[in-house]
Amino acid sequence: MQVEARGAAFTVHTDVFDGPLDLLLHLVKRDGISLARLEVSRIADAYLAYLDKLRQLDLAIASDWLVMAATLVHLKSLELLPRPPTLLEDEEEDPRDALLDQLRAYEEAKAAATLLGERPMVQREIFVRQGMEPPAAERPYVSPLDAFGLLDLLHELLARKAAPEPVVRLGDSGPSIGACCRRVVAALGGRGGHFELVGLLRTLALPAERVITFISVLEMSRLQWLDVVQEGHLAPITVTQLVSDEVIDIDLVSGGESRRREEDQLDLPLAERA
Amino acid sequence: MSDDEGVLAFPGGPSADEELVAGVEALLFASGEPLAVPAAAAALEVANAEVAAALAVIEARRQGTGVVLERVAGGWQLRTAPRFAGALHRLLGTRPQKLSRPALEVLAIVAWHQPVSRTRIEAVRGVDSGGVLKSLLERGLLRTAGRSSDPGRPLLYATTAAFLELFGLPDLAALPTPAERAALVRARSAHDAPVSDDEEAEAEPAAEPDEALPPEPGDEPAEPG
Amino acid sequence: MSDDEGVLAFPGGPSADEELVAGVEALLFASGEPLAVPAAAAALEVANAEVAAALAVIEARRQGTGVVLERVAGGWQLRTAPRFAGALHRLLGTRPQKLSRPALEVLAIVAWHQPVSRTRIEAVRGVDSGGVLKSLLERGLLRTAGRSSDPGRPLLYATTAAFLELFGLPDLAALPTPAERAALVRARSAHDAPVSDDEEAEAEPAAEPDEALPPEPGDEPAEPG
Repeated sequence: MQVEARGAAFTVHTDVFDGPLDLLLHLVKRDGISLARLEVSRIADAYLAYLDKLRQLDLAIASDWLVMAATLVHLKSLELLPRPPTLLEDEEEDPRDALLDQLRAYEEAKAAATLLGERPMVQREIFVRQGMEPPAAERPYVSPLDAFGLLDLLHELLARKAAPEPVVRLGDSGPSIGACCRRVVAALGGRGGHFELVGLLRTLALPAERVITFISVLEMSRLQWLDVVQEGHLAPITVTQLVSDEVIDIDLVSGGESRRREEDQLDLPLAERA
Repeated sequence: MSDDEGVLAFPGGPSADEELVAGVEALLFASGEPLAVPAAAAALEVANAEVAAALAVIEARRQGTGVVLERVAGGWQLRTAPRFAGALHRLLGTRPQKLSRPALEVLAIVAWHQPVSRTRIEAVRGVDSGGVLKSLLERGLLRTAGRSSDPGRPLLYATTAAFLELFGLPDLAALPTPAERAALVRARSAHDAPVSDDEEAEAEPAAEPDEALPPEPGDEPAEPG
Repeated sequence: MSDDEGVLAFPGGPSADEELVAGVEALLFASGEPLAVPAAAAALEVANAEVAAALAVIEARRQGTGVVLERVAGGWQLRTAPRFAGALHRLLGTRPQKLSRPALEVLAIVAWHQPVSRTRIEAVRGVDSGGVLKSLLERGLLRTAGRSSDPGRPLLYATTAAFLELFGLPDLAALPTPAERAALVRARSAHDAPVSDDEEAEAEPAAEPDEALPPEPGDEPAEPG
């Protein structure tokens, strides 16, 4: 969390904050704002200033953050407005308490997460053995999935089945690489956009489309336009767009399809990479 | 390698090697495959000869214990002593076995569509499911549940109490619904109120029907057939 | 080592215990996952108490070596000592597996409040946690644990044995209590602002066991006695 040290370099660090509460906690600590005395005005100002910076940088601000902003502004207005003392002291609960409770609960959860994360972890500090292969026998069953996982599996099966029946048209040259690339780029929706590969492929009816789309992804990742990550065996495969749409030149992949490009231009992105 | 501790106490003494012995032991233990001396030396950042010396120490110490060090093709490997084969067999033979993916698929279909015919199961899976069905029936995770009125009056299948137990479910109603799954999957960061108002945020996971999946939690758990 | 003959010659003598120690060691080694005392006792055809005694011997001998015996997830498991993590990653060509901070937060909330609904988790975190929850379910670190009686009967979540194993916890009771946790947090942020925002992210996991441990010749077959 070096945001304060970086001044304007918020771009780099925005995702450091997991949510509005995380940011609030950070601001409270950074500015030495007393939570106990509930200096809501200061908290609200710091929070709004931060959102402003995000806005200047054209970053999309999720609604969670705006809701928190509204809450803070509301609390601040309560603080600034003179109120009949009786109302506040006696019957009504101080609306700031809710925020305070929330912040404390979150702080505690964060601390608990820290404690957990500091424990030596298997595959990080600790290694254990793979068990020996047991004899094949009538061993009791255990499920690698819980009920939810089972439902996921069903969903997967039904989705697979739900893919429209392939229609084969004679004389159709089949899906083109260019079209498939464009579809991939559209699905990504700009630099930083991402999707899950298998999920995308499942939406395609024709096996040929799936194959060519898959090849398109491979090709575009070779050109370093995309990043393809799979965290583990059989884990979801995440495809992320590394460059802006302008950099992506689909003709480069689809080659002669539109015949605007010369062969030697294929080397361009490779040279850039070097 | 960190000779530090040993060196402090007995410079150059035998305990200096102990840390290396411990390191080689850790490598032997965690690596499933035979450990080659150069690989171990590289990992521990010591010379081959030092690893070889540590291996000799471990080999001597482990003789006669339950886990012995053996030279095999490609390196060194810890192995259980043959005389414990019987005990190992008993231990591992009672160890639970993971359900295979085909078995899980069939269970998933039956759980949410029961009672259901083999034809329907196979229509969803796209492959013959007779063998899987048979073994799930034998193992008591599925049971027959009457016959359909369809032509041919095919047998219908349903889940059993053993199925519920396996998945830690008190009853069929505890199965998550497709709507709940959809709510969980929809991982957008915006839609739930960030304010901690339990009641209001508990908005019943949007009742958007996910596929045409009528969950039929009506059935009672029932005995293994 | 010639304990083998020893066992034959003096049944019930001290070397008989060594043979049991060797047997338990073989089971621990072959098992991989945490070994429960009753399962080991059944496999070795001895009483639970005998296995427990052998485990105590192994635990003591293995202290400070490269492979230590620990109580994990209701059983006993051999695990490499954290100080060899670097060498092991080099050998196996792996990189340290980490959990993201959101994942740790969700795990922590579930661990201390289980069984708990998604709404409660999100109320504490202030952000949608569906995606994190789903990936933790997929990794087998969390499981569904029935339904709440609240309106809408939301699903509840709890931690799994894999969670305990991942963090080397003997059981859930080993998690620090809220009071202990608060004390730890206070101690850590003594010189911090009132609301403590700990810079945990980069803090190298305090995995170092006390260096003071003299490396012991842990697993010598050992003299009788």
